Amino acid sequence: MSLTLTLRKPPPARVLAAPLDPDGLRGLDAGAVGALELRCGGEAVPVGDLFEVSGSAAEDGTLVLIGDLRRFDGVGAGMASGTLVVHGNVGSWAGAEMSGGVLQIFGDAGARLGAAYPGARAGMTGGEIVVSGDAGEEAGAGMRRGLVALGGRAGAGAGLRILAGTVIALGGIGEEAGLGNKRGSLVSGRPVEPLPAYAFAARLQPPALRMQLLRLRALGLTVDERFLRGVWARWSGDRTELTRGELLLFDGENGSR
Amino acid sequence: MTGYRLGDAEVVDTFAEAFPMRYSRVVITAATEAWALEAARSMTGFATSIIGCKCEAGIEMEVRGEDTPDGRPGIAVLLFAMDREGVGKRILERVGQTVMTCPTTACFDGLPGAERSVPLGRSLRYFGDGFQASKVIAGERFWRIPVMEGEFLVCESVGVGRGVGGGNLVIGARDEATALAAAMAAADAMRGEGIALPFPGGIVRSGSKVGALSSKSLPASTNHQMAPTLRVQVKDSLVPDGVAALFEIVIDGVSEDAVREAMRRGLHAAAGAGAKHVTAANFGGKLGEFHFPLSELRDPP
Amino acid sequence: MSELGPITCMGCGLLCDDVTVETSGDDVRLRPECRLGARWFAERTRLTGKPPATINGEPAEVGAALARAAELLRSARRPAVSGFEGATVEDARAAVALADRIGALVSHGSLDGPWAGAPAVPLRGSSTATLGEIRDRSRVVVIWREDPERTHPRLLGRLGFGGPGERTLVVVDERETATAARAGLRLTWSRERDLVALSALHALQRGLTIRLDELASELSGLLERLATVHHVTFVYGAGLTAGPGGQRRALALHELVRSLCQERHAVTLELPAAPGTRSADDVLAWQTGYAGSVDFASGHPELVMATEPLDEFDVTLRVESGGSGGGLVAGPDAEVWIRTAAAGVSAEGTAHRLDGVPLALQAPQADSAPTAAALLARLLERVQG
Amino acid sequence: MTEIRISGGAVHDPANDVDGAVRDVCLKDGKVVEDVGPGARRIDARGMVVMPGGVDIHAHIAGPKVNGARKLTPDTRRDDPVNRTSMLRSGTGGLVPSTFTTGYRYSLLGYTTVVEAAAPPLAARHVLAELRDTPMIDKAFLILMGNNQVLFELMRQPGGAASERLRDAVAWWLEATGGYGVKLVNPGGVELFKRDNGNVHSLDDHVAGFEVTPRQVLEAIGGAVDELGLPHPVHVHANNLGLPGNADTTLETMRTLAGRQAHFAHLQFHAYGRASGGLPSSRAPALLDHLSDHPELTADVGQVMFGEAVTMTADGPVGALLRDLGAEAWLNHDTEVETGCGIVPYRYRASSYVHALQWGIGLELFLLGKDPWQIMLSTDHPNGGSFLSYPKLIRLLMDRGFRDEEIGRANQRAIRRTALTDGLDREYTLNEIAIITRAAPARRLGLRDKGHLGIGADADVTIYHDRDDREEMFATPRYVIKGGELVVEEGELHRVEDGVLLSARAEFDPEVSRVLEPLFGERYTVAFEHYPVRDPALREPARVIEAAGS
Repeated sequence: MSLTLTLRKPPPARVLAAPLDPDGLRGLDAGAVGALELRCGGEAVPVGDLFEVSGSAAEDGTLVLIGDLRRFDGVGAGMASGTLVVHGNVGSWAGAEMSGGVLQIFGDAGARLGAAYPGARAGMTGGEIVVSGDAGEEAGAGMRRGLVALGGRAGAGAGLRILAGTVIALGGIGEEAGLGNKRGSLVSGRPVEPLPAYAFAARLQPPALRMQLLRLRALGLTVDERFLRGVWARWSGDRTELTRGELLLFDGENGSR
Repeated sequence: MTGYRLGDAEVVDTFAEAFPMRYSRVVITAATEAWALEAARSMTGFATSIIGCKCEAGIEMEVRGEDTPDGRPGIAVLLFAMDREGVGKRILERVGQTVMTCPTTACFDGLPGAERSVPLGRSLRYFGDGFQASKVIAGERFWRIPVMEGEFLVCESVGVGRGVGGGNLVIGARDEATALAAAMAAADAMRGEGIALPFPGGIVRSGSKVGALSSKSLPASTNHQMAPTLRVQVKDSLVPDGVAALFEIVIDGVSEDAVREAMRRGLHAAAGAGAKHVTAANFGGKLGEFHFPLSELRDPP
Repeated sequence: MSELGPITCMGCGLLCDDVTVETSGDDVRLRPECRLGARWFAERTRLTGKPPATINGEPAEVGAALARAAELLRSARRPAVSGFEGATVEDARAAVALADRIGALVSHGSLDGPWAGAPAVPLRGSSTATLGEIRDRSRVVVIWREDPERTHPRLLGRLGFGGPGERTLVVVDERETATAARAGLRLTWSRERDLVALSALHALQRGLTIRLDELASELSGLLERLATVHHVTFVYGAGLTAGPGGQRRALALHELVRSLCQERHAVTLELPAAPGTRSADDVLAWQTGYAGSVDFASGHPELVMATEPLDEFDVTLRVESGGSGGGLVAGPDAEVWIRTAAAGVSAEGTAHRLDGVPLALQAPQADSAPTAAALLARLLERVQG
Repeated sequence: MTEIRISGGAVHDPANDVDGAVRDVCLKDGKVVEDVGPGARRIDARGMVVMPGGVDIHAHIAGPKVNGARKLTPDTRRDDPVNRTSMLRSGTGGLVPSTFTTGYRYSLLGYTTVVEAAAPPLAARHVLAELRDTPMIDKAFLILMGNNQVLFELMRQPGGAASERLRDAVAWWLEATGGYGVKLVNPGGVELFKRDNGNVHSLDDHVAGFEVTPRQVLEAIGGAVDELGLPHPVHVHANNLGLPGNADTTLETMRTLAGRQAHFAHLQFHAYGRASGGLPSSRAPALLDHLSDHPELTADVGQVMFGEAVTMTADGPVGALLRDLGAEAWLNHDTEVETGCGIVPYRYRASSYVHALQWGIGLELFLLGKDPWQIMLSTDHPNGGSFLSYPKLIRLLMDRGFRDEEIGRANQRAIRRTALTDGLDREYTLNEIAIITRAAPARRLGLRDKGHLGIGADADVTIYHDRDDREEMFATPRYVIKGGELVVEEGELHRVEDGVLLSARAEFDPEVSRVLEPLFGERYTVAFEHYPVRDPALREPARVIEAAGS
């Protein structure tokens, strides 16, 4: 059984969860994991006080978190490899500055999912984040490479100053997406009004997107068949940057919308 | 010379002589299977023999939508050349000229995880004139090259494996129609995973020998020993009595096993479809690393 | 009637240092005229019957109140230091020192309001200038969703409006504010459209066309004016940066200004939330390396990344300078209150003007109350002891 | 007061012609003394190297510009936190450390005196407050005067450029701010940049709005500082910083100041010729020739070190230039009447032609220069690299094998345009290092009690293990003594000293206020009477160095 941490009860303060890194915990037994400390508000609290620890960090490098982790910030932040699966919601900064591995969240994520930390110009540099539900503001901010995908909606400002990489929100990307986008791809399963710095280019069935959607299915996300068959409107932007980024808006199954 | 009989067919106790080659597999997908097939045919056209075409290629198989990287119907193509560099050059030329140009296609590596690879998208991307973009999907990099239709998606590189080229069967019968029917049955049976039959329809009627009797500069010339019309004219004819036409099936495969098993399938299919005489071509066993004695193919597949 | 001055006024972030105070009984007037400044001064000189300190609302000695505050902070699980309204550089230095010692979170914003989130300036930088540069060089001043006539009453005057020289005041605001009433050009989209407008302005300024014809024509007047001048200023503040998306809007403004800088000089001027904010921000930056909100919980400074209000502080220490309600306020439910001398009225010190210029504060009216800095230093001793 | 006897160390005190002699150094009451009593603490320095505490003549450590850089680059400090201890304040490091950390780290490096080289006088209170929060070192700051509109006005008054009034104004400004010396940055150019993105390109360009030229500014202010006899001469950041071909401007600036004492800041950035394709080339030899003929001139190098840096300068147009070269972040701040400021995070790459050339020119200045008293060590921290890279720079100068390896890593096209591979085998001696890192800067700053270990000198001493690896040796002193107290042992801080502010004072006629006040009223947005810093909490403790007078 994969190393599994089940939340005992909501923590008294916000917890910085970045140390719960599947790769970092590889080889630790349940006792050692339980003894690790996490910052909870102003204090350091042992993992064992917050979670029931079971299983072991097997060689597969998979870590499973179970519970409503809304007050846990930075879940999977800085991950470089391995798989972190969360059954429940997570707080802000989940997967921030990730460089590799897979972060699967079966629930909702808070703000700045997969984003750059304050002041840092580059956020995610690799890896895949898949969230079954919604995410807060500025998902994928500063992203340089990698994939952030939501079954639900992204909050406003997704892909802020994205350098490259992909943010997909099947439930719809929020407003103000892609300010300062250089080479990134932002994908919305629902119509939104692009920023004025974007301009409509064409309707198409982008083969790369199709592959990414199939990849999402493999990672456990429900992807409606019409997204695979359908037509997407490509908007190019941010035109005040390189005009090499794109915003792909779902345009219906036969582009008639 | 003692052989064995398989149905009506006399199987000569000889062997096919084959060579180590390098190969790649690409999976071409398209909006419809028909367009994928168009691209694959075009890519494998004029890729019959290494001597004349610098590579040998054939359609390996159809790949169903659920099994292709982008979920669309696909065709797997195998391309063989003598070394990795040759594979790289030919793949690049052919994908650039025949796949990228073909409506709705995308092109993927059919040998993921191979130890060695050659650049494909990494080189083809320059056709994008700076407008190309890349995406890393599930750890693999792909290039998106803007084209008049939309985007051509092509993998960064393709794996290169060690394969076997030059396996063959030569099938003869009492008349041309029967011989062709037997050869076609054999080719049909031989096609499948790991196998490319580089000649048109998989079948060669102008089998060749190395060099020429009449000239020192010709690299290859007709296999006069197998030409029925010369049966009397040449001293070393190998065309037996009652055989009016012969066809060769050349087989390139991803492994010795794949070639052998394809030959076994072909031999038995030919025997069941009117072949009277089945033999194989070799160069006396001195040139090729791999020998496939027909005697080992007696057991049915 | 008595006359004091010239002094430096802490009534708002402008810190006008040419102010003469005329008092006559309860009546306070400032010269040059400023109602906000007069109110600031009056409030800090009418302290009738206020005890020096209270514990749970009951009058107490300062020593006892400090002892109680120290006890609260020492036993705090999650302390925070906030406020800084009217605080001096010296106050902020002492407050950050205390926060460092007790591992508190320091913020010069409100602890329960919306958080600004990640700062915008590190992403692309900014272009700024002191008041004199703007007054002497800017021919177009755009005020973005602020009403300085109310919050910084002498701002327009100090930027040269009403004086010699031609300059255009552009106001972005759909509300009928006092500032808007003085505008030479008004732009009246609603706040929700700010980022769209900034993105559009940036695109149009680069010579790109946009599909929003209506917005384009609304912006054309501003663009025409920007095109003809060598120097332009954008004044902004919480009206642009507060609340969700504030970082993006600030970033978009800085991007626009940076782009404008290609063809002319362009600068921004940020209106602070309160007098004291800029001082606290600068002190935080030099003592910790980070501005805004800084957490010492781990034993070293960390930039606070919260994107939503933290609700976990069991003890807060609010630092304010002077006034009837001003002082040090400690504890859950403001258990301890200690009156401080008002910086600029009864305590000297240094404060940073909204444009960063450090100014001396004078103390025209003596007061026996200690400064916040002095109290914080004593508190630090007690916390350590 | 502690008494200390440092015994048995090899003393390198070039100011007193001591070159490695083994002798005791005695410290008492914060000074070097002849002898101390038997109860004195004894530091066994046998096998170690004893030098005066380091003196940094040109760094950027405090004030609004540095603080702006902190706000601009929080990400560069995230991975370099400094924890609080019972004695030390917490902070963050990186390229632009927080104030306490700056003090601690300079001290851990064996430095005891640092000069902030560019402070807007209007921001003096801010600079002073930051310096007050920068412990462990004595500190001074230079005030920016090369683009001061009030001084421009005085210059254009009849006889103004050479007038007593101008001298009085300069002295007034030092008194008003607590500054130590006068800095000129791109004279005239910054004013034009603030006006409409302009700049000056030659010494005779006119500064629009004022009938002055850079040459006149250099002559007038350089002359005033010289005549006042300030302890440190005029500190010049010449026009055209960083531009190919700027060595001509630099030489012309040197000629303009002929006969006057002057210090040229970060000379490396001003030593470029013009190669084909608009690229820079090295003109270090030409500048060095001029220096060797002009002992009244000195310079610090402003070495660039490969890796991360943060450029920060009062030279606003340089910031804008770096912005247009593709800087991701760019901060600009214009200070009324006085100066500007541009900040751009930057990275020097060994593979880049330009960066490798800059690196090579810096080394040329060190290695081709004849007199180490004229060419002092600096990286223009953090413009060319952090002060923490000084030990590596020292190793580059002292260890030819190491230097050759590093040369091999740099862009060879650039290296070929320098003298570095022409058999340049010079290796600095310990005494020469002591000159360029303490003796010469202290002398040039007019700090008679610093940079040496003679009787009466400040008891600022650094004791190093004598290691073959000079980088390691200079990175971690065995002991550092500040003001007679042992503050650092083997990379650990043991005691916190506040350090003092060093200010310079020159006599001036107080009547100059009558001239200045109306000019202030027209131009500044602060009241004249509130401009001077009077608060003792900001100005003290200070040591005031009196000007020699003309």
